[in-house]
Amino acid sequence: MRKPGSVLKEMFENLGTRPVTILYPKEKVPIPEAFRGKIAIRDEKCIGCSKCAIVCPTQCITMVANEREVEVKGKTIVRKKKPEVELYMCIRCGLCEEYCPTDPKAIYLTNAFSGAGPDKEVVVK
Amino acid sequence: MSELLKVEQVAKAMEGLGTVDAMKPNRIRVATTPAKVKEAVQRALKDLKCDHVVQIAAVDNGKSFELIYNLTGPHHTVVSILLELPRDKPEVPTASDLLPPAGLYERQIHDLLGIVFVGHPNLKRIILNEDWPENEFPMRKDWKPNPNTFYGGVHTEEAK
Amino acid sequence: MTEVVVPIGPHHPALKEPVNFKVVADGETIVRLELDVSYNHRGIEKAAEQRDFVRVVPLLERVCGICSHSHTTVFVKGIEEAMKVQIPPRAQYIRTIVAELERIHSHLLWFGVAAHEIGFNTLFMWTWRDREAVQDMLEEMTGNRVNYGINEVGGVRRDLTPEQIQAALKRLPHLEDRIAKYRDMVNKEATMMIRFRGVGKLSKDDILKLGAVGPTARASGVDYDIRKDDPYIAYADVPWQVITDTHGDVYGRTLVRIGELQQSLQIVRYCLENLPAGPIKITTPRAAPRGEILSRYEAPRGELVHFIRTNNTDKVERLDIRTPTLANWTSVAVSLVHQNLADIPVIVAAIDPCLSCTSRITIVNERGKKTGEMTWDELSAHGREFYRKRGRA
Amino acid sequence: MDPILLAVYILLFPGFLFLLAYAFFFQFLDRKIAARMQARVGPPLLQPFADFVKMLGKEVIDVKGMDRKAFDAAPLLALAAVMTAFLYVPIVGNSPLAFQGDLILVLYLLTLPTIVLFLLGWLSRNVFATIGGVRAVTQMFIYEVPFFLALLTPALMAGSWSITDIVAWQQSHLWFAVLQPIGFVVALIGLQAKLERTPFDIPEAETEIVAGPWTELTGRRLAMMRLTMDVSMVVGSALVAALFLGGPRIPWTITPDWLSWIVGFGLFFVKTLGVLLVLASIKVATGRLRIDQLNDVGWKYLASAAILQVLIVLLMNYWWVSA
Repeated sequence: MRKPGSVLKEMFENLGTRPVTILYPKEKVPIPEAFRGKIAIRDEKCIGCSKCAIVCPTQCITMVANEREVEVKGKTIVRKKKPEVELYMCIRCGLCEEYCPTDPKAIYLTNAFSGAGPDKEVVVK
Repeated sequence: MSELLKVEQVAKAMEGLGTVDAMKPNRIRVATTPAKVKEAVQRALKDLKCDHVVQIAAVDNGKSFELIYNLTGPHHTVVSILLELPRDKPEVPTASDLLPPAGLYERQIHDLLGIVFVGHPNLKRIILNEDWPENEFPMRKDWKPNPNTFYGGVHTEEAK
Repeated sequence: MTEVVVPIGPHHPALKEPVNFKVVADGETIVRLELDVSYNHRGIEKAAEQRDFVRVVPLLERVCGICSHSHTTVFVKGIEEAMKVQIPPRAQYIRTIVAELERIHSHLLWFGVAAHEIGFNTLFMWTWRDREAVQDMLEEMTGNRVNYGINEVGGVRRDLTPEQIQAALKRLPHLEDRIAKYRDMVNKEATMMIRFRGVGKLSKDDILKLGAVGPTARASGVDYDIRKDDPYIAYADVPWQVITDTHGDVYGRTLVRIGELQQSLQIVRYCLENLPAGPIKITTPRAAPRGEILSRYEAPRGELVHFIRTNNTDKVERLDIRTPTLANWTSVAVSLVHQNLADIPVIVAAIDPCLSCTSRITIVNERGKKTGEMTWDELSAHGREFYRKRGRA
Repeated sequence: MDPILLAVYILLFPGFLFLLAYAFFFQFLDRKIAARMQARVGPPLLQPFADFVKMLGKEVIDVKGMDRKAFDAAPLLALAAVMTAFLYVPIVGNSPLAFQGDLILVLYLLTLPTIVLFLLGWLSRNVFATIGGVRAVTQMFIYEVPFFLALLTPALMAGSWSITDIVAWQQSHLWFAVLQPIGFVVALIGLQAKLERTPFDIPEAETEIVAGPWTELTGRRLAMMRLTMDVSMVVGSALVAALFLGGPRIPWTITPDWLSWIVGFGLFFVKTLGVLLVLASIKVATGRLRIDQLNDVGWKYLASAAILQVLIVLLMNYWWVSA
């Protein structure tokens, strides 16, 4: 049966057990792999269809002119543009990853969650 | 759980005030005019035993303003009283004496759409910030933020 | 005794969000109170009118930090109703699971903050520690602790893998045991009882007259719960019941919220165990036919209402959001008069105000002081120069 | 006692230097116990000392139109009062400065910080601070009477107003914690209220009136005032340990002089830590009372318990002494 909860008993139990808080910079928190973290771009997979730029809610993806052969389903095509993401405008919603037609997604969210930085206009190429 | 109101019940309670139609089993709408809105709300409170105002929605559909009073009660049916206000003189008697929470909702609608609620105890600004320019109502369809008026926040031109 | 005007807010340690009470106190009891909301109005309704259905969902997720899933679900449910589209049952169940997990972590958060208001920091630490289990579940399922981004018009964006379901089910017993312990503590812990009993008391017809919603109303015996009155997503076929109480004061609201915690855990367990198979979303037409929907939802703080009017385009013609906290303000202001100054934080916290829901614009207003955009190095140069000058002066 | 040894006694070992170090250690221990009870890690050992040094360096902000000199002097006055009180409490053996009536002096010096807090609240021209100051004084009236009664009953039984004599009396009889349990409990609760810790931290109720009288204290003033609170915690628990738990003496005497000093200090150390553990667990286990609730609790239960205790002591004195 469940022991009745009393504040005093719980306090002294806690005195014995290990504390729950972790000292963040030294000890790290385990991140689930499904976590939506910092955005990243696989340049070799991108076919320049700019679907991600259209669907982005905060319009932080701009298409930049960039010629490159890309191998898609056996054929190699020359793509005209590639996406550039303004990192601190991105709200990490993952819509771009969802609408990207390439197989290993050309634009995807890693699970790096710490993203502070001094430069406001940093851009992920 | 008492069962839902019937359309006939609402029609009988509201006859003479406006047309009644049921969009869904638990949504019954009464279209009425601004003059009769107080009477309609009173009847809803008394005859139809509605005791809880869900929301007062305000819409600017280009031509005129529409106000929808949504009321509900233990019968779990939403009785919504719809009325249209002319664009040039949007005035309607207040419902805050019958429904106390309406005081806050009406002040918010007044801020955003500029509908004047006659008889409201203090129709002061509640939702926009203090130095938002007078009689500029952001939720109106024809409202465009013109660049040279100052809408609060940082005095950018002096800062340059 | 001369009357003292005590400003509580907008920046006040007790209120985590900006609301301003100009309180006129005679000694310790409050005589008159001026309420000043909306330091946080962001014009979301106007912004929502310029976004199509795919891009408006992330915007609506950010109406409120804690109940972000509520705002997206109520909107998406309304649009699906307008499009007369039925989403697959698996998506309904996943939405219910995330909704109830959000209610659990919101109530646990509230319970900790309420204990902190009366200075009982131990319970604050314990409840927020147990809340981590719920946050981990949500993080594994939806990819983020708060803004879940799981909803979209026509269904859900992510599926639940069997491992995630097992991991979640393993965490539930511990949570159930902890919440049962908290229920005992509330009834046994002396200072909590003294500070919660009889504070901010509202009778049943007060609540109905003042239009209070959610746990605040249910604590005085009003059994309005949209999940029962107007069932949506998967609440119709999940066995649970509405928790009401008769105390009507902060103590009653605590009991209602703890009861709801236990009910939500049961709902999550039921949904996880018999999650129907099948697709998780359907393709919906781009535009919604002309229509007017009043979409209601039981958010952790009370009844949340989205009035949506669609006009045959892929954008909303008008979105009118009425949040539970806006409905609760009148009842708080009335129940605060003749109370003690020391009780303000407890009574205000009792309705669990969520200010970023209620008003949605934040404009920094530095009247008179000249502030402009400073780049990083300008700021640090300014800092060094300022202190060097001070050093010499 | 020749002056050099006295100077060492006052300034170095059981005097001010030891007191400051012990105060920092007490604050560390209090925060560590509270943290571990709340399943948190808690601060490292030197954290209080680091806080103190950092606060000394911080900028001192003066409220416009404030009486600067008075605002600077008040924390120092409180600190001085509390540190002198420490000299009369026996730590190692007898305190060389003991005189008939030093218990009253120590009690008076211990109430000075609360009055200084009220003064700070009044001087800092801030509505939160003024309300905090008024609350500090109202709270003082509530718990002072039972606290004094509880601390004076040992003197009644031991028949002398000097703490050293009371400790000596306890050496040959039972401890007062055993003889007067009610007085011991009331003294502990009164001490918790005097130090303004959680069930009684109404004056600086963080969630209601920002920080009460502490609101406008910044920089070195805040450092001094926090140090005063730590030192008064040490002095308070040393006083309760001396009066109720027999202080640094043991019934049988140990021949070599320096060994009995060490044992005495060890006993003092253990007893004050015991009192600290009780204070910390009270702080963790309860929430904050409202000022009017404190009024009912204070007068109904604390005061009547203290008076009952005095009654029992008078009866025991009469019946025991005459028999």
